[in-house]
Amino acid sequence: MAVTLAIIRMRDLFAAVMLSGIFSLLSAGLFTVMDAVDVAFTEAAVGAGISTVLMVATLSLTRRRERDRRLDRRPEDVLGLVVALLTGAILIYGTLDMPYYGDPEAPANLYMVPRFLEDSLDEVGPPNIVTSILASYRGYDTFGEATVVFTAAIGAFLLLGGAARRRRQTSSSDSDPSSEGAPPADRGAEA
Amino acid sequence: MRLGKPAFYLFLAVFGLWLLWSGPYSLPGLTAEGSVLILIFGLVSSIFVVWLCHTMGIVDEEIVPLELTWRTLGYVPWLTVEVIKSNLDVIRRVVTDPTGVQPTVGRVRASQRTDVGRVTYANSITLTPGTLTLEAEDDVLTVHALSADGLRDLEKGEMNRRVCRLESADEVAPDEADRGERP
Amino acid sequence: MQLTLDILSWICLAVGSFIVLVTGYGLLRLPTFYARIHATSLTDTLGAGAILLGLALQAGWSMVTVKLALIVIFLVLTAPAAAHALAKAAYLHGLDPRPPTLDTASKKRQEADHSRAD
Amino acid sequence: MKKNYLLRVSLKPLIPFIMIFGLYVQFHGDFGPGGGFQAGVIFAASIILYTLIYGLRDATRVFTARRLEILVASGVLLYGSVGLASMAMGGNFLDYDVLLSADETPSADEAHETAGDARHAAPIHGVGQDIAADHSAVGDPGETGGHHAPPGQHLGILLVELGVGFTVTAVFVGLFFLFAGRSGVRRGRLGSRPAGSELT
Amino acid sequence: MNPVFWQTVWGLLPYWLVIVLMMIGLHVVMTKPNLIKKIIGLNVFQTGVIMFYITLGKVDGGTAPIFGSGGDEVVYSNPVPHVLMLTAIVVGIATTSLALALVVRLHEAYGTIEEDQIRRLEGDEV
Amino acid sequence: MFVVTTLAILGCMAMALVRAIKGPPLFDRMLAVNTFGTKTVLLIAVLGFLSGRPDFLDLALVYAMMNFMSTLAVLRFSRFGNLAKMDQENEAPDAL
Amino acid sequence: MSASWVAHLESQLPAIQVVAPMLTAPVCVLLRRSRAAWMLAMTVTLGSLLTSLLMLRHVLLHGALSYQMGGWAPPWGIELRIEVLNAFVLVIVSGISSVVLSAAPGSLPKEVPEERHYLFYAAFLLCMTGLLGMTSAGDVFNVFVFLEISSLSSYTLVALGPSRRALVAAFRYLIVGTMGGTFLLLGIGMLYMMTGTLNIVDLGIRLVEVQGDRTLLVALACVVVGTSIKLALFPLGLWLPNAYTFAPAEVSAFLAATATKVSYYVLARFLFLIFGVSLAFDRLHFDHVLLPMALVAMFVGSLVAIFQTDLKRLLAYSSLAQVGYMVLGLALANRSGLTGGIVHLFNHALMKSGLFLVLAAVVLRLGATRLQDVRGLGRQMPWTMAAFVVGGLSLIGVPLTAGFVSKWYLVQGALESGRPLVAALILGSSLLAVVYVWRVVEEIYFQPAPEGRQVAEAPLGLLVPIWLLIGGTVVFGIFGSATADVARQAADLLLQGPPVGPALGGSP
Amino acid sequence: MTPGMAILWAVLGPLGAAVLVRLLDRWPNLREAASLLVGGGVFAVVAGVLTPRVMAGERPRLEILDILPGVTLAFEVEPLGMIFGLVASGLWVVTTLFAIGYMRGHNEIHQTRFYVCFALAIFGALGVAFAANVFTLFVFYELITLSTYPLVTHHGTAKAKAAGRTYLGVLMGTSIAFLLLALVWTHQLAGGTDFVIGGILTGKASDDMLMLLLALYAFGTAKAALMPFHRWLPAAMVAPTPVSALLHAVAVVKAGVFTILKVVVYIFGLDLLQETGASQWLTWVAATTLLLASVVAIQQDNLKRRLAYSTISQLAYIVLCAALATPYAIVGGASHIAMHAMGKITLFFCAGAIFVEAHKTEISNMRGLGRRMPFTMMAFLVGSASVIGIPPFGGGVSKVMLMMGTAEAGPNYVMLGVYALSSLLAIGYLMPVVFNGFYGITVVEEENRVEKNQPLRDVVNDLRRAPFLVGPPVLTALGCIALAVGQLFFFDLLSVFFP
Ligand code: NA
Ligand code: NA
Repeated sequence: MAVTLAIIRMRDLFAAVMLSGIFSLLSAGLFTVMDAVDVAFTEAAVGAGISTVLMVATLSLTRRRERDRRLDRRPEDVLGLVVALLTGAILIYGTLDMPYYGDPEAPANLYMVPRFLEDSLDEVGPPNIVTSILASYRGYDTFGEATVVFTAAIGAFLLLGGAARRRRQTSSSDSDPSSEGAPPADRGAEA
Repeated sequence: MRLGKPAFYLFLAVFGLWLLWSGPYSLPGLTAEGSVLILIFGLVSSIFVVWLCHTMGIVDEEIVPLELTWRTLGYVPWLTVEVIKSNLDVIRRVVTDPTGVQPTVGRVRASQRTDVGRVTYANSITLTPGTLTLEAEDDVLTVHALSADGLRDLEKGEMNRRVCRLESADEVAPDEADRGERP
Repeated sequence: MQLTLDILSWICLAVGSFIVLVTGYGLLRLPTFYARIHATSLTDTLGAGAILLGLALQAGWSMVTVKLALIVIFLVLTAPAAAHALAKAAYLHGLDPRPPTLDTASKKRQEADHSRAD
Repeated sequence: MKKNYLLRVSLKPLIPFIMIFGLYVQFHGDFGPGGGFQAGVIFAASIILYTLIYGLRDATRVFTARRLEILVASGVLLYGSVGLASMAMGGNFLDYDVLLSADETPSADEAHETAGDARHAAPIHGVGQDIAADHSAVGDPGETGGHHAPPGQHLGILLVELGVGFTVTAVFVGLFFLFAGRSGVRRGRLGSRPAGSELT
Repeated sequence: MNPVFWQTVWGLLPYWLVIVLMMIGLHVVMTKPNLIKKIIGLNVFQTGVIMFYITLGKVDGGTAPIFGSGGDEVVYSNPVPHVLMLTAIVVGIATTSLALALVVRLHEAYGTIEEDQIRRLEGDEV
Repeated sequence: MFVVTTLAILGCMAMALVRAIKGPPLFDRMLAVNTFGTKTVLLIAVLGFLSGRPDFLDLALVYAMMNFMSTLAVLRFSRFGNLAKMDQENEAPDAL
Repeated sequence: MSASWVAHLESQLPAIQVVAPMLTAPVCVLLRRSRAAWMLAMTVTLGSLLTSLLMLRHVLLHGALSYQMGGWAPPWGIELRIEVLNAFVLVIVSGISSVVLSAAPGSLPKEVPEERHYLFYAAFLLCMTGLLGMTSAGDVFNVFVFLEISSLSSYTLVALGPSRRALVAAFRYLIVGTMGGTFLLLGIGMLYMMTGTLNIVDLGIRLVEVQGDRTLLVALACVVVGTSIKLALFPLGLWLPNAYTFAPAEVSAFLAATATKVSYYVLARFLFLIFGVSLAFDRLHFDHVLLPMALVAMFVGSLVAIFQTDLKRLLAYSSLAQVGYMVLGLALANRSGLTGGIVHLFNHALMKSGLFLVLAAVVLRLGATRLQDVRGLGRQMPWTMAAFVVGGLSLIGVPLTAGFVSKWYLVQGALESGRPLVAALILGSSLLAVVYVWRVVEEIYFQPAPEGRQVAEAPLGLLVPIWLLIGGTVVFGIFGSATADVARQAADLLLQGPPVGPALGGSP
Repeated sequence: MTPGMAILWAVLGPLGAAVLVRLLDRWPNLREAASLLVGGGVFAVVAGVLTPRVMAGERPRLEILDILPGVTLAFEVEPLGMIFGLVASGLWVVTTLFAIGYMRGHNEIHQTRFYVCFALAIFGALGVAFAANVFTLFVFYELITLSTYPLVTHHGTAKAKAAGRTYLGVLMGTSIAFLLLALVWTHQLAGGTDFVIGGILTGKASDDMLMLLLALYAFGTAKAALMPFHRWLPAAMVAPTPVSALLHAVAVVKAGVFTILKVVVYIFGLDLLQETGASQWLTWVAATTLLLASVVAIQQDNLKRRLAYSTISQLAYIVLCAALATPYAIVGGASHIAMHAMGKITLFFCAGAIFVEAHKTEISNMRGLGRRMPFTMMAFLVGSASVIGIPPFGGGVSKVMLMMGTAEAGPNYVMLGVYALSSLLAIGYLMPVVFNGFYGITVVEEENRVEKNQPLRDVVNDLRRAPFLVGPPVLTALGCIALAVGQLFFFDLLSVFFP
């Protein structure tokens, strides 16, 4: 949590990205503690690895520092805080009827799980129940998951593909009437 | 580049790793046919990795310096002792007076013939706490040391000599090693 | 026998823990960036080694030990590379590796360096 | 003068090491944490590492955009075609049981026979009482050895995970190339500044 | 104090912490004009939800749901949330990638990655 | 003993975190993050033993790999901006 | 042999519906050639339409279809479940997709160069897949997965818009949409926590017995927030106007007609089939939240639409208002109201996609869609503009257009539930529609065209799809019973509420 | 011809005319001929085929289709609709004649559009007249609004567009907000919206609900120009005069009051309203409108505006009739639709003729015009008398009925006072035009000083120069007298309402 707070305050975006890597590592550690090794594995690979690398690559293409706007507080800030606090309060209100942490008698632990524990080895095979569920019982979800990744790739290919072509469009977009007369971007913040 | 000895070494290393990881002994509840299957996967995977690395152009003498590795066995214990010694030294400095350290920068010569040898030397320097290779330009290593003592120890050249000895029986000539660079 | 192993492993773990703590302390207190790299290599070498050895002693001859060994090998391979890469990046960036003469002076210079590094 | 060989030499062995680890994770998802996605990420990491060391030009020579695109697509297609195959062989989409014919092992036969009804309808009965009895102590490593899971399941999961692995590898490598290879041309109001001029 | 009260607090505390985490993410998304920060906030928020799932899947005294060296009578934690969250993580990284691609394009188009500056460039209408 | 080690690692992580947050910018942060990653590797290893299921060490290995990769990536990008530029600037492929 | 194959194939329809476009997307990527990719996509989309029609027929004749993915029985496996309502939505989605896709080659966004069109088609197919998958899913988590597929592809599609502001809009959409998805995920998590199941039918069965209104209420709120964002219910739908304005017009046509509809369906399913009226409305009083939100959406959307000077934006805000109508149907929670909401789902899909396609034609010919640009266009593009007028009349709800049918039922629903004021408000907001539609009509017909502007009528490839849709609004306005009957059956199904009986997985 | 076919022909005739006119865009003579021909045909069908059958007690019915369950597009001809149908189809021919003269004489633009929209408006009016249920009526009611909008904004000027907005805004606004609501509500209460004699709401709704529903109907049909929803009518005066004729006499306002009458008779039922008194309030609203509009009319100098307010006032009579909800009142109201139509159209024709011939719009400028355009002014006199209700002209008949209807409901002296006052006011705003025309000489004499020596030629010219302009008012003026003579026809037709 301290990490997240630090991320927010950090104006150096490189540092923020690195901290979010740390955050990811920490949460992966927590996942391990809570027996979710597969999740921890994935979170480590994704959060600490791929997402950090992609973010850093993005930053190198954009800019490294967040603009300092300690001076111009916006009304949205207060609104955002209020909304977040309110939402948090509502969610905490919602926890009041929840089964306690670790409760083996919680409905979620009693209903579907017994069959997975008892029969997955015979019905599906892998000792890793997570794999059994992921690839067989809920294989359709995983198909969807693969498609999500595929979709993101298609999107990125469409958006970023063809750097050479992009430059040609530069001129055409600059003649876009809606962008005419706009002042140059404020670059003072970068200094 | 044709697939030669390096590729074979690489295959051995990779397949060995696979076996190490997934020998039938390591997987609870695996049937006999399952182990065969895993073995087949291992073979296929290893071949695939070698092929891919070959395509990427990184299969050369440097990738698995197997000849060097054998002789390294004698070097590792010595290095371990060195590492422990320097560890104790650095710990002492950090615990007693962390703000009072007097780091220095100096240059040392790496007299090894091959890149692999030089890299081994440079990495050994970095591995022992208290010294740190900042830059390697040809056979000159720029070293940052936590104290002047550390740098002086290096300059005595004990480590340099030992690493040199590692590659002394190496058939690979220095110019060949150079060719081993990326095309 | 088991007890001996346990004791050995505990010693290893204790040593490792101590080194790890020293690393953290060093990271906080050492004056320059390059000096701090030295502190981290404490953990990368002996700290990690001791802890993983301690664990291996607990595990005995098993898959776990193999994996622990692989981790150690991986660390030994990558730690110097990472340390070197970091140091060199800073060096190339112009962060002065020479020793500070005065505490205050070094602080000032470092601040200047870092603001450039931004 | 020869510069900068340090990283190249010390990290070169790392690449096949990570690759084989990725493949290991790919094929051992059944037994421990891991699977197609994680393997894909790790494999992609090895290629990214290669790119970081050797530069984009070399990397894109091997992994051209088109090849990656094909790999991305074929991963998804592999997954889907496993489903279609099971559909064509008379089962539901992604019903791996039907993938391998019944005569391979007797238990598979049994599983197939009962597939439509017993297995799916009544969880308690599993694939047959005898097998359930075999596993009175689920979770015991010694006894899980001879389980009689339908072989089709194994094949199906294998292929499906492989498909995920393909896609994920190619996607993340491709994404990395897209970001890393993009020169920092800006097309704001400042016109066309020289590439990357705003970077320090 | 009242033991029931403390039992409740202790039983629900993990969820509360997770919620606080989510709300930090939410707050970042809503208030930070920097697009990268927004993405990071989004990630934090998502991670919060993932933690919520994992938390609810934890069983006291349980271990990872992988048959193995545990021995008899092992209690396993609930694997279902893990399965779901694997997918959620993948969805998260996919979203992040796409968002970053957009940020790159935005920067190319506007020369800034600050939302308020973009807004100013478009005359507050965006 | 595992607990002690865990606590020690956590302590070091905390200090690394302080360093990461305090800066000074970039290089120190990178160092801290890298250290943090190494600590996590150890932590995962120890935690496996602590919870009695030490057979998930692959996880630690993944951490180590990813940690290393991202450190390298950060360094590369902070130096060159992007890899295409790295190609242009360096005929020798691995100038860092 | 062949007969059993046919039977097998018929039983596989629910899966084929989703999987076919899903797998066609990668095939498009492999094909790479623009024309070939389009033809393949077109074939599959039409096939998808056929499949959904077959399923609708089946469902109307024989009742719900259940498909066990991977052969696993629910709740352990994932179920696809086709009932009247979602079969109807499937028809909408695949039908609109077919029409919009058929118009695509003529007017693909200029931002996408010809050699990368195959990626556009892939993204389009993926978006469609996501929507179809969300609709047919019988498992709440599966809904989330497919929601994300459709969302990610729609962010991309929006970002392809001609102006750079499309990027801003897409980014905003992405942030908000992801928040929505995450809230949905959180809600699903809470539901799973309280019941232990993810299957929709099973959830419905088990939820009734769950004690703990506080958690359920918050779970419901999360789900509603999540779906409302994609549904674009005011104020959570403020991403929509910019997204639709700056997206390529045919993308707007596609999204406006499908994305919000599917989310609406998901919301309805959660409210009525999982929670049920007695739990959601009688016990948790959720209508007290939903009804005002719907009314506010109706009025704010229409009011803001009045002041827009860009036609796309005008239509986008009008969409916000129309979503209000649909949600109002849910909030009324009676037969007529729900029928009205569901019918409006269909009708609005027809008219909005038709109207956005009209704008696609305008963009093609004029390159802009501001009010001042379309002056006097009524004489230069008579058929296109006539379509706009008819579509606009349908938005207003003029009799003999489809919009009238929906408003009829909505008003009746409001009266049935004893809220004549709400009924008056529904009609009052239609008046606002008169205003914004008429502003456009005045410009088109009662203003002279700018000097020297020579504009040709839209190409046939665009006119035919436009008139298919707009003609549809007239046909379904005249033969309103056709859609209203289906909608009423769907409404009855929703009002029946969650099934009662033993839980699918037995009691633990 | 079967009655069903007759309805179909009658209703579709104008639609066909619209299509035909559009097709004959390039041949103006053929175009107008087509309009006239179809108009004559439609009137022939209505008067020749349908009227006798309705007089014979038949209710010819034609169902088109079910839009929704219980929501049907259907036609049924009954006495009230018969009257309206006759008025609309009959006056269409006359107005077309007049429009030919006016539009050509004035070189108006968009003439084809004018005739198309005109035909569509008649299509709407006949649909309203023959509607078998409120839904059908509503559909055609909206059609009238939409098709007359381009007529109102005919000139395309900013003023015309502003007027068009008011026109569309008020008419469409009220109809969607109130009438549609009333329609759905009725459907919801009674399970249908069919017009059934005696009403369909008996026992289905509380008194308060009935009152509210009636209010929705009364204010929902803003075409009846009940205050405060009357502003569209004066605003629409920017349109060419034939349009005004259409609005005030043929289709639009008549559709409004017709709707109210029809709803009162067939949806609420006279008995129900009498029992519950749910329409009491409406009599007062109508009376207020009646007086206020008359007062405003007197203050107008612009002739068309004065006539517009006069219309508002006269429409209020009909609404008043409906609100009284007694058989006599209904007969009075129904016949006043015809009487007022005939009278008002005469007045508008005259106004148009004056505008085309003498370019005069303000009453104060029309002094002495009677000598130049004697036929026109005479027609104006007759029309005025009829509108004011001076027996034996048409309007007198209906006003007598109204009085009887009021008496039928019980002695109500206030109301009788209102009638008396309003008649005086009507005299006050119409007669000055005529007196000025014939006796005020000053202005015209000055202006026409050059031609002063040729007054006789002017008189002849009045007819000769513009037969299409002067003919129609004369014709309709004669019609006013004819209607008065043929008043028994109304009693025959409407006798069904008497118990
Ligand atoms: Na060192
Ligand atoms: Na797995």
